[in-house]
Amino acid sequence: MRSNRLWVLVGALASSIAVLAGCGASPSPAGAEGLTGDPLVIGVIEDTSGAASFYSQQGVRMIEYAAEQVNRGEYPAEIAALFGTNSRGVAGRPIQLVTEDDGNDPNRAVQAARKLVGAGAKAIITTSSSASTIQARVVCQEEEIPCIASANASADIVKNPNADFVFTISPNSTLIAAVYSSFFKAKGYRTVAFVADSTPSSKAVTDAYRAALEGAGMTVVAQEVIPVGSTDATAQVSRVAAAAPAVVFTTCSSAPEEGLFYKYAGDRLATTPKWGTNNLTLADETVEIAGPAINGAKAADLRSPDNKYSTEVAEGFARAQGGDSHLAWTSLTHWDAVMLLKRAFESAGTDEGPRVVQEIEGIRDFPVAHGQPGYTVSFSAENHNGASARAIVPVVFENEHTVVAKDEQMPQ
Amino acid sequence: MAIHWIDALSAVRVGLMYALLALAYFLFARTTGTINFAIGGYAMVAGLLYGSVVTRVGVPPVLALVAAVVVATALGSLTEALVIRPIAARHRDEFVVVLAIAALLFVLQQLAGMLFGRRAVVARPLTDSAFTVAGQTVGVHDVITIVLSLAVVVLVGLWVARGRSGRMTRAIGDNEDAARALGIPVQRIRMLTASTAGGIAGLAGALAAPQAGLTIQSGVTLSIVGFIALVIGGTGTAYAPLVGGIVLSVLEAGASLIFGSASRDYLMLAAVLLVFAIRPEGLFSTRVRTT
Amino acid sequence: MTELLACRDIGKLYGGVVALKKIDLAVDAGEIVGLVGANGAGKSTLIDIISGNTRQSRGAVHLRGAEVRGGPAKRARAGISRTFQLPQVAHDLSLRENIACGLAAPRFRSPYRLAAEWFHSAVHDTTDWGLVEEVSRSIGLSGLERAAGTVSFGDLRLTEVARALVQQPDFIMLDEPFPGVDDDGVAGVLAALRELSAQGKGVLLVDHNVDIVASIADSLVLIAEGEVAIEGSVEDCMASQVFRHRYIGVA
Amino acid sequence: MTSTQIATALPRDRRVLGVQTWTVAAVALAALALAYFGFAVTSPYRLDIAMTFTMYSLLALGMYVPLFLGGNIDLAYNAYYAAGAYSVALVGARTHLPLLVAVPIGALIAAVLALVVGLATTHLSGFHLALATMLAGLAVYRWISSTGAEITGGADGIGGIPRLEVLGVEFDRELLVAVGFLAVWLVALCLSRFRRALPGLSVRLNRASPAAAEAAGVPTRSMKLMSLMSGAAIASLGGTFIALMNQFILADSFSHDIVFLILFLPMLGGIASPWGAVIGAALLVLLNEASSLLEGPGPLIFGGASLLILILLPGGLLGIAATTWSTWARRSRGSFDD
Repeated sequence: MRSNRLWVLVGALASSIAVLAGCGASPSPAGAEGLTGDPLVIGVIEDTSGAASFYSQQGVRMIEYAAEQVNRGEYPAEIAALFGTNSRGVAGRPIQLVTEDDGNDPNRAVQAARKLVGAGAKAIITTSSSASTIQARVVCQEEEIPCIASANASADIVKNPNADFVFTISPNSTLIAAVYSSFFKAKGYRTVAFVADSTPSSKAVTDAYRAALEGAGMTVVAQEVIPVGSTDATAQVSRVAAAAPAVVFTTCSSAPEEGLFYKYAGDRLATTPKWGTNNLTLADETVEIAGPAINGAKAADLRSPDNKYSTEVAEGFARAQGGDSHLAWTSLTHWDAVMLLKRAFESAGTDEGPRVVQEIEGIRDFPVAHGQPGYTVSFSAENHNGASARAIVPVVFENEHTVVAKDEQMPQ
Repeated sequence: MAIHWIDALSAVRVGLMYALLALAYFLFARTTGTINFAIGGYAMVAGLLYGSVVTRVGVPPVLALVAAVVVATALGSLTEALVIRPIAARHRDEFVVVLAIAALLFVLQQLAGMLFGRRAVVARPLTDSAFTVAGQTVGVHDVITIVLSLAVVVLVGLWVARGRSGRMTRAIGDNEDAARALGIPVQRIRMLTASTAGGIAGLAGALAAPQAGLTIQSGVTLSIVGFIALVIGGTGTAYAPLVGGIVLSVLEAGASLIFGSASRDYLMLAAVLLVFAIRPEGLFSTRVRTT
Repeated sequence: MTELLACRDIGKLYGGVVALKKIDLAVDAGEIVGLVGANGAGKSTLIDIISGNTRQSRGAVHLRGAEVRGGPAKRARAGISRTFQLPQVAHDLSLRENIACGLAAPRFRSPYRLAAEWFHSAVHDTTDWGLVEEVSRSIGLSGLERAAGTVSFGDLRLTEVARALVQQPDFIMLDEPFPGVDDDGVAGVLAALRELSAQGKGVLLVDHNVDIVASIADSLVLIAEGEVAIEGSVEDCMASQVFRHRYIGVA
Repeated sequence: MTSTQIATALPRDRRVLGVQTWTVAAVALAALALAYFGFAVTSPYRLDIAMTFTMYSLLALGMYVPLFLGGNIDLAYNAYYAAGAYSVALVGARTHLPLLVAVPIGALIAAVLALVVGLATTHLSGFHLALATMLAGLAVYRWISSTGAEITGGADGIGGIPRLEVLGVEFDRELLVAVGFLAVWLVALCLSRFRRALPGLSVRLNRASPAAAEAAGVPTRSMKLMSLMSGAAIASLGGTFIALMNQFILADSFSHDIVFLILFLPMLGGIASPWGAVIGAALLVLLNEASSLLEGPGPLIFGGASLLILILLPGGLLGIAATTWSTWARRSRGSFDD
């Protein structure tokens, strides 16, 4: 009997190992046929299972697409003007990607970053959450390699300590909050209600916006939290409705909970203007849960249908993927990260991290695929966040899809 | 602050979901003596299954609901047959069973992650139709949820109180050896209650799926709220879980309205410690079951 | 002889059911008292009350003239030890380890002592294994390496007796220690009890085998229907028709 | 293989070449640890993994006395883990005190938290205790991540923790891992001694029969509190080391997910000895090295193996080893006797 049990266990373990062995082969550089140089290895931290997976997964696919385009030397016109139409690879070297999962767990993010460095990565792009990047950037600092957190909005990422080698591309929450402050002021909103979820990052984002809006003279009349996993947000809507704010601002990190709020806010907050952070337009889940009640909600997106560069990247990506309906703005900023790295490595002429970082710090008016038409980013030694307010594109939900909110003029 | 009737309706809907989960705990514990902390896991699997097949495969919602309940029923009986029975046969320590059930919940969570993905699954309701009462939209799905849940609670209550096999569950819970001596088919009744408990949890999960983005983490959350509802209600009668579920939901909604939901976790802890301190047997009980 | 332990006017209600009506009982230093009675007469309840495992509804227990209060652990430290009718041992511990647990009574005198022993034991084992060995040998229990889950019922009883003995008690209560125990074991336990008695300790012995009890006890107490029915010296009791009828007749 | 049989398979004074088995085991494990350390220093990534092993081991060892000896299911271990980590972070980044004081402070805070949890759950056991302590863990996580975010830094975390320096020696990453291994080895050694001495035996008797333990003079209430507190203090060391190693911590690391993970480690390794917890942690790390365990089917296999072991082989890997050893010993002895 006992030996039977042992054999069952041995069998189970053996089959598990067989399953494991089938996973984890690393792909060779795509689109690199004919490129002879040593591959330039770029590490990507992804989240396949945690809270960031809903934008990380598409982000990784976009980075793969961008690397392939670089290897092929095929670029939209805006960037081709910079690189030349047939500039293949990074100074003739193919980009090779290595990917590590961190499950959005900050402790694993450090290990993932080290594993990437061990695999020869000369730069790292993070697609997981801000918390994960904040932890992983320590490795970039130690190893002296550039790290680009292209999708993260936390202002703390580029704040010292350990921020010498890390860059962000998209506007961080401090910048967006400043835009909102003057924007709401101009619209005459005096009171605001915050709706967040129970994740630590949502709390941090809320605090940042709250400080900015209060600094601009607004009064916060309610700050509600929707616990992750809730099946109901009636009480939160009731409290917001009772506080009668001039505007509702949703600062969730978790998409379903944000959707839940809009679902229940549909009737009782129908006439109150509702704005969300750039998180609102990221995930389909928000709209799926809220249904038609989402219509009328507005948000600061980073993607404009009027931006030809954006459209071209999005369409190319959709073709390569066989049609992806909803492109998150985070994916556009990941494309930009790859282009930025190509530029910096080429002008540095070496793989040495400090030199490459210096080159990134020297980049001015670099055309990017996100933001309003013609939007560019600029870095400096003091400013590792290249964004400006022109990245922000106000959008409104109509028929459960976002369109540019033409009547909203946000400060530039 | 005036309490809106829609607040009350939501509290009842959520309370009934808690009640179904607590009822599943109740049935499972009645004959096996085990607080099955994997109950929320069944609900999570059922909810994800319902959401996935409706949204991704295009199965009609009613069919998906039935499938979800069937799968959860199977999970309940498998738990009894493959986990609890073999362990209870060898160990007298309750804590080994607790560990095994924690491992089971973890396994269900990871299995669901493999099958349905780790992103939130948003399910379509049984029907999209809704009607308007006094300016408020009420989904037909919500009404179905309330009616169906109440019906299940009442039917199970009647079964336990009046039904032949239902009354046997009582005998087994009170004294297994005596029940065996009386010729009660102990194993069969156990299997019956375990699978019924699974099915009820599955129903709760599938009905709740369109209300939120269920993720594999929802299993633990659902297990916790169901257990708390059971603790509040007690195990005295089959209707105790109903009362426990409604009381928990009303407390939660009331506390959210008064203090805001930011304090929810603290209030949960306080409520549970309070119940354990002053009425460890729950609101309804025939016997004390604390230690 | 001085009075060691006394039960004064003890009553116990379980719910509405009377388990013990009124018990007065005294054990002197050096005395061995046999407690007998039918099944359900309340013998084990009385032991539970004296050891503190159950709270009496009425009355008081006195040890050396002072009222005993508090839980079983406190009473054990005051010098009261006991065995259980159904042996209560840890099945995953060896017999030796089970017996050693009795050392808790003399060792964990205060929370401070507990804390000190707690940390000390992680570095150095100060358990008095010699005493465990000696006590076990004295009652004829061997094979101490065996896990408690694998030994006979009789050996479990002896293990409990040994655990009660290593507590170095002033007053020991044995609840049916003999069923399943072989003759050597019985002789060993009896010898140990005589030794205790000689040292001026008190013994309360409960067993169904009236011959064994009578062979060692100084006096007998018969309880029936929650009251002391008969008490007196062994000779008087054994001579009593009522005693023979009620005890031997029923049991 | 039941726990009873394990007890018989591992008697206290079995000797190999005249030396006590546990001494042999401790020395062998020290050699293994040294070998692993040699392997870990070969890459920064492996060093991180080695520290993760240290952290998992210390958390699981912290659970050993209250849970696996005492049967008290305390699931608030994320709180104790956090106590150790935040003590280091706050002392290191916000004060000018020597960083070493953060170690006892963390252990003390963890022990006090455990005391509060223990006092609040005095009369609870089994599933009810599990629920109450899990909610306590959730409440502490809520406090770290939002209510107390001004102190803990919440999702932004606390950075800038200096390297530990004692008597002019800077504890770099390699040295920290070495000290971490030493701590695991010492704690496991102490626990295996504790387990077989009077206090440990009392804890184990209390689990089997509280009535008997009480009657034997064991102050069960104080003892439960002692085991919860010392377990929490050991677990806090896991947080201490992680914070010292990464020099940065943030709220997301301290959710109750980690409690479930470490709960399985002793089961895998075998609960009959504290070394089982260490073996379980080593196994997790080993699998992690062999493949990316924590992606894809890894956690499923991990949880499934734990469940299977609980159902089929409750002795864990150590139990299997012990059975094999005793069978082999019996056979070889048998052949000599003939």
